[in-house]
Amino acid sequence: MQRIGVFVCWCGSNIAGTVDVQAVSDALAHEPGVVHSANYQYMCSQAGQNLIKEAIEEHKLTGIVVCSCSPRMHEATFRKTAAAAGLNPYMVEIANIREQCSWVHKDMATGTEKAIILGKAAVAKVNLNAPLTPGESPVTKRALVIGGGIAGIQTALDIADAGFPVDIVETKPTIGGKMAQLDKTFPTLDCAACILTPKMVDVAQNENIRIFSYSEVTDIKGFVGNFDVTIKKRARYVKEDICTGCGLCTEKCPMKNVPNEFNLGMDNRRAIYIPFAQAVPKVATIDPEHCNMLKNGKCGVCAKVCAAGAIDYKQQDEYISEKYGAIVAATGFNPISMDKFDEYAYSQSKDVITSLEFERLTNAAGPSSGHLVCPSDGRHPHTIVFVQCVGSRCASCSEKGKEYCSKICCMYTAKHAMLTRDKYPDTEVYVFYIDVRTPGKNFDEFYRRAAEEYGVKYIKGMVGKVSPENGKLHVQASDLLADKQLHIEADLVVLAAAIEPDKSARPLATMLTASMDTNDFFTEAHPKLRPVESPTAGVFLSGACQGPKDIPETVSQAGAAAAKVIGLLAKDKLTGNPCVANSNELMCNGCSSCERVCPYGAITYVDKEFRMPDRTTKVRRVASVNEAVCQGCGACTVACPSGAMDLKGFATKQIIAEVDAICK
Amino acid sequence: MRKCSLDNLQKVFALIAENASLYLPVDKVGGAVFEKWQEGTSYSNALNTVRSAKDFFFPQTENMMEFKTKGKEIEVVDTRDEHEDFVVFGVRACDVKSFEILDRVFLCEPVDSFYANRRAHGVIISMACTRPSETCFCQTFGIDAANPGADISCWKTDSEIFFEANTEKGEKLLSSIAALTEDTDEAAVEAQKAKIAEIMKKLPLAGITPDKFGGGKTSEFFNAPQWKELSQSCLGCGTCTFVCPTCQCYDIRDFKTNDGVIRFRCWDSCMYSDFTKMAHGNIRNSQLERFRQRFMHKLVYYPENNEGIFGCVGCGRCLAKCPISMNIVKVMKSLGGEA
Amino acid sequence: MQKITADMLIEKAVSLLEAGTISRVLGWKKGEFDYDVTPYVFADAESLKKDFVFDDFCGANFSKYLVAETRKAEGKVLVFLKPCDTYSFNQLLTEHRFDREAVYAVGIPCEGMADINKIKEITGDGISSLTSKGDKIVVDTIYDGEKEVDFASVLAERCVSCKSKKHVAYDELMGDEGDITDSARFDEVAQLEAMTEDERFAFWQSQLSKCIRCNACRDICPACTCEKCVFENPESPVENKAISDSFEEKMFHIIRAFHVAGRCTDCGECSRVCPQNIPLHLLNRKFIKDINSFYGEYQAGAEVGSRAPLVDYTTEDIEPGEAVMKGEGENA
Amino acid sequence: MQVNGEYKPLIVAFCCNWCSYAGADLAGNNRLAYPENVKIIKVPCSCRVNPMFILRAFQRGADGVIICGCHPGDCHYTSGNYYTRRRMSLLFSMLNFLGIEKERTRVEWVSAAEGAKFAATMNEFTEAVAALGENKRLEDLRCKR
Repeated sequence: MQRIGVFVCWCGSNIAGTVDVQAVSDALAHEPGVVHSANYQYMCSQAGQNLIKEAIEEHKLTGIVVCSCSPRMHEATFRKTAAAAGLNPYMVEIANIREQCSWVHKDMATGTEKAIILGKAAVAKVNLNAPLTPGESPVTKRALVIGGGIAGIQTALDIADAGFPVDIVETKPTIGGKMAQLDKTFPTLDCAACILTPKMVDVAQNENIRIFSYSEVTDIKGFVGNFDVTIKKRARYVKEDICTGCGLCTEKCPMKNVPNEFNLGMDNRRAIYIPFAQAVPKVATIDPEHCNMLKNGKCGVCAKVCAAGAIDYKQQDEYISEKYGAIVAATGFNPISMDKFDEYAYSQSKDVITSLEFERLTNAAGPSSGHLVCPSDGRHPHTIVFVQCVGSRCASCSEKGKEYCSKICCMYTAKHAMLTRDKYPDTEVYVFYIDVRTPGKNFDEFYRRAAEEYGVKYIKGMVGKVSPENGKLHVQASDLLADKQLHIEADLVVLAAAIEPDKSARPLATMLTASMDTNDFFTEAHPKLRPVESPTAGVFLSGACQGPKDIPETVSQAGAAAAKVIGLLAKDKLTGNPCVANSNELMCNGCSSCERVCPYGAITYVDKEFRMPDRTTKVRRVASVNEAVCQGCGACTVACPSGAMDLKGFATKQIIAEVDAICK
Repeated sequence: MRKCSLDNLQKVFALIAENASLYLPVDKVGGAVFEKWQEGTSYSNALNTVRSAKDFFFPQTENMMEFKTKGKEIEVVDTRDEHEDFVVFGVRACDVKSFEILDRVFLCEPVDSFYANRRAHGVIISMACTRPSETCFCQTFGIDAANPGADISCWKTDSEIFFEANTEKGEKLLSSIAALTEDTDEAAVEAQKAKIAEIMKKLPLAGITPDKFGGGKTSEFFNAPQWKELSQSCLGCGTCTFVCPTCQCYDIRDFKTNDGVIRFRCWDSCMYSDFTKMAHGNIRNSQLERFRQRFMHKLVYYPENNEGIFGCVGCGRCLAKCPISMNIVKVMKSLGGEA
Repeated sequence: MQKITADMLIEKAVSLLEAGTISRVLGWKKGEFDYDVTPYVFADAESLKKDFVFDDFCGANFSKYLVAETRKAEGKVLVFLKPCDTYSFNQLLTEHRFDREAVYAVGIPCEGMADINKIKEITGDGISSLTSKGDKIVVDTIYDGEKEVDFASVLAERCVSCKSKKHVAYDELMGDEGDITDSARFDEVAQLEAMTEDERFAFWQSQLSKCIRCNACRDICPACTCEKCVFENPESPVENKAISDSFEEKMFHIIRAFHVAGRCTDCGECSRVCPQNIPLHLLNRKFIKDINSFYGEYQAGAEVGSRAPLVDYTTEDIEPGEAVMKGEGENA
Repeated sequence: MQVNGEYKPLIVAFCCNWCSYAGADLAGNNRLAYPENVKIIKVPCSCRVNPMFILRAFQRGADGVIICGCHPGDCHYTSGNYYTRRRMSLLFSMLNFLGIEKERTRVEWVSAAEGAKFAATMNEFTEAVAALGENKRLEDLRCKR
């Protein structure tokens, strides 16, 4: 049985004006468990708090009910008061007799009666309260960033700057991501490589950062502060620590016809290659699918020419296990496949290209050394048609494209169009759009410059069909504003393909027990207030894996994610919310209902041996709650049919006691 | 012996109902049930009610006392009151016999005053069975469906109903309806009895005897290997015990009201996993033990304490209602070495 | 009558026993009469040949027995599953209630099962034998001699509204595979929905007041496999043993139906075993009908691992207020 | 429930800590009156509300039960109220199927900014329940003596 003290606050006249506080404290004095009941002008004042502290000592109170303002105001205050007097802070309950009583009821009699009932409910609850102690767990002071694009790079640099070790895992042989493939960046038109590659070098030189390139995460266990991650370092058949990146091997390799993915297959590389000149790490990689030595054991040219002796045909995949306190997902995006959009003749003509391919075509380091040419025959294009929203905003054709707006296409198309007109004023440039969306600093000005100063022909309407005819591209389109059909003979058609999350995101989310939306973008913990956190504690989101973003937005989110990670890693221990779910293993069926509704992945299952009443033992699958991860929403408690799952601080019994007290 | 025409039966009911609540089997969706007679209520032709007649004396739940709390004060309230007079019409021989079995438990010292109160105020009118079911085996326990007994025995033919008082209470009730009945000889009843006796011989379970069972047989059957397979499919539900006219176990429980506690008793079932659960745990932890308890009680323990009377009346309800069709007949056959 | 015979099943079971594929057989054991079969675990060919039956009265759904049986001994247990049983089988697997590897499931076709109470309504009591002959059942009674009843007219309710003749799980299938049937199983629910609130209340009051809380519905239910039921757990706020007030009968059945909502495969065992003949399946079907209408067609147990509607959501789900209106049949 | 011989519907309102409880506080801050027989029980999230709590409230004498949570999409725990929405849709439809008046149960999404909505909802809900009279269909007579 508890020894409960009741403290009724007048809140000056805020409560006492409509509630007979003396009557309330008198009435509650007779409730079961109550051994002391008092009222005072301002309970939250130092004097009021002292009153509580003294009563706790004098009456050896085990629980406290404060009838006062909303718990949102002073629950924390009174919990501290109780703790100061040696009482567990979770033995305090507040009866909200101000906001939900005296302030909304005018009449003293009704106000007093309701206040007594609310007090009784709180007393009934405290009678069933148990002291709660927040769980503590240590924090591994190391972060993992999955994805080495600009998002991952920025996050890693920021975390490393704060003094915490960071590992970047990147599936490609080099970090840099999509930004490395870009030519110029909107709206300032600075060269992407000029602003990205110094950051890549920073990463390489930062003592706190390790790069696992050509690697992938294969397993994640654990929880916030304590993740156990397995990283698979794929064999690149080149000793990373020995290779100097001189590039001789990539010139001597006899396998010349391997499509170069960095240039989106528009030119070729060798079987041993370095994706681009500023790659980090600048180390060669052998593509086992095309290397004759690895396939047939015949060749070995690269090994012969490598002065450093870095080539190792016998290299194996390596698995690395590491502990992390925080994980940042920065898996980025890809343009969607154009397979389902054959009306634009992408598969039929080399001169129909995606915007990313266009970037490579205009990039000085690209397949045409920066000369804008038609990929089919290398001629200079005189008419270019840009098609926007290819696969974006496809509400009606969701099996074909995406329902969402890919956000970046309007701006990069404006950039492409402007740059083309700037460099090749003789080229006619058409842009077909549904809407031009330019919300961003200096964005609309940029777009207007393209249209107004550079004479880019913006046409509201969609391209219906592109047909290759006599070496040209016949573009059929509609101009909605002029309400007419257009026929354009184009040399080049550029498709602003929608972007989608990288395919690696879904399996990663499964490993992280992080949630995703239907488009496979990671879901944030709160769309407004916690936009860089996943609902799964200790998992953070950076860049386009959370939703389409341009570079400045990505970089700011990357910094924000880093700040959250630093905030986490700066702690020696994590103290949790003690009001967490707990499973009674004797009752648990192991049916997985709770696990399925848990937004945080806080529930796992273990096989446990139970001694049965008939003296046999039985191994059963039972739920186990990770208190460091559980946030205490209680979804699991209702999903559980056997009632095995309960919530500390809001236990079924406690809520029922409140219901009973209120309904008396 | 008195008789009246079936045409007058409703008038007889009306007359009885003037002085006491009258309950009788009434057809409902899903089977016959005992219901209070009102103008127009017609008597069911069903062989038996779904639930037994024990409900009248030992209802499923019954308040025993109440604690009223006010602040920290507690007042104890005795909720017992004199039960109203009532008459139950149409009780079959098996259920009639069940009252004797219940009496031996509830009316022995210390007398169960709740049960005794109801028993004292109830008059039972029985009815002979003319069309027993294949599940009937009352004769196994020496019960004569043609001589149902109780306060008044009745026989119903196509046109008439015959009454014979067996007790003082019965005499009194019969005299109260004398105006609607007339004296008669026993020829028609005797003829019916003979017919019933013929039918009883034809029943598929006619050959079942309880001879192998009875008091003192605990050691013989307690560890019988058959229990394992007999009990293996038992769901542990309480159907058999709740439809049984002789099962008399109850639990005493508290219900928290808005201003105190009602202490009530309710039927319990030895098939339930928390039956006989005590502070230290449960003495019967497996369904085998719980299953065995029920049948040992009917066939061995009860007769041991009650001059050889068996704790089963062969009404056949459990045969019809068990979800997995396991029942006392199968148990008796198996333990008895048949089947 | 059934297309597959007991002899065929015995032969299958014996050959699997002999091959060592299985160590025991969960099947139906012959009863006292021709209709009261009992679930039973047969360990050898001899007992199978002596007591194993399969006929028009083998309605019992064995899926739930696997929870306990698979833990009892080494080796696989052979279970014969009718199409409807396979749904329960899958649902139990989804909820990790038994080890699939410990079971050898043989799917068997089912022509529907007879309801002995329906037979008795036609023939009266005193049945001495029942023989299935084509689409008839020959009933011999001690009072009126032989009578013939149409098999179709005495089909159990759940078989009249059979939802599927297709097996969704098995290791081996005997006989021909059937299809998912176009049943009218929600008609009764719709009829109740079409009533007024008062009529519905009166209907359920009269039905649920019959409840004696024997728990047979719960104990037979393949979805009710809790280690300890909330109604038996002294720690639970709803623990109770008897129906002391009409509130409790409603609460028991509402909570029970809610706990199996989205998990109930509509096998109909609850209504089959109710000694008071309460149409309990209507409560479960109401949930199924609502789930289908609110969230799209969902059949519990159709596939292992599917996400039950109550542990799932979409951001576009119907609001409770609209749902109640829709559930009342205003969509009809 | 009867108060001094006069019928006043007793309403139990389960409010989630993050939105609706705060919304109720805001109603208080703005002195927006609603009937005193509305009694609030705080839960962390509307998804903590077990159907058993609702039935318990009716058993013990409540005439109406309302569950208030964050608007869909705004749940502090991201998905809690989505589960609430499904559970209560099905539960309330079932209660109505059993003939329990549908006006006695409600789910309302009330944000922390919607003090006025909270008060208006409570006024309107109380009125709707009052129109039905006492809860007779889910009452437990033992609790009403």
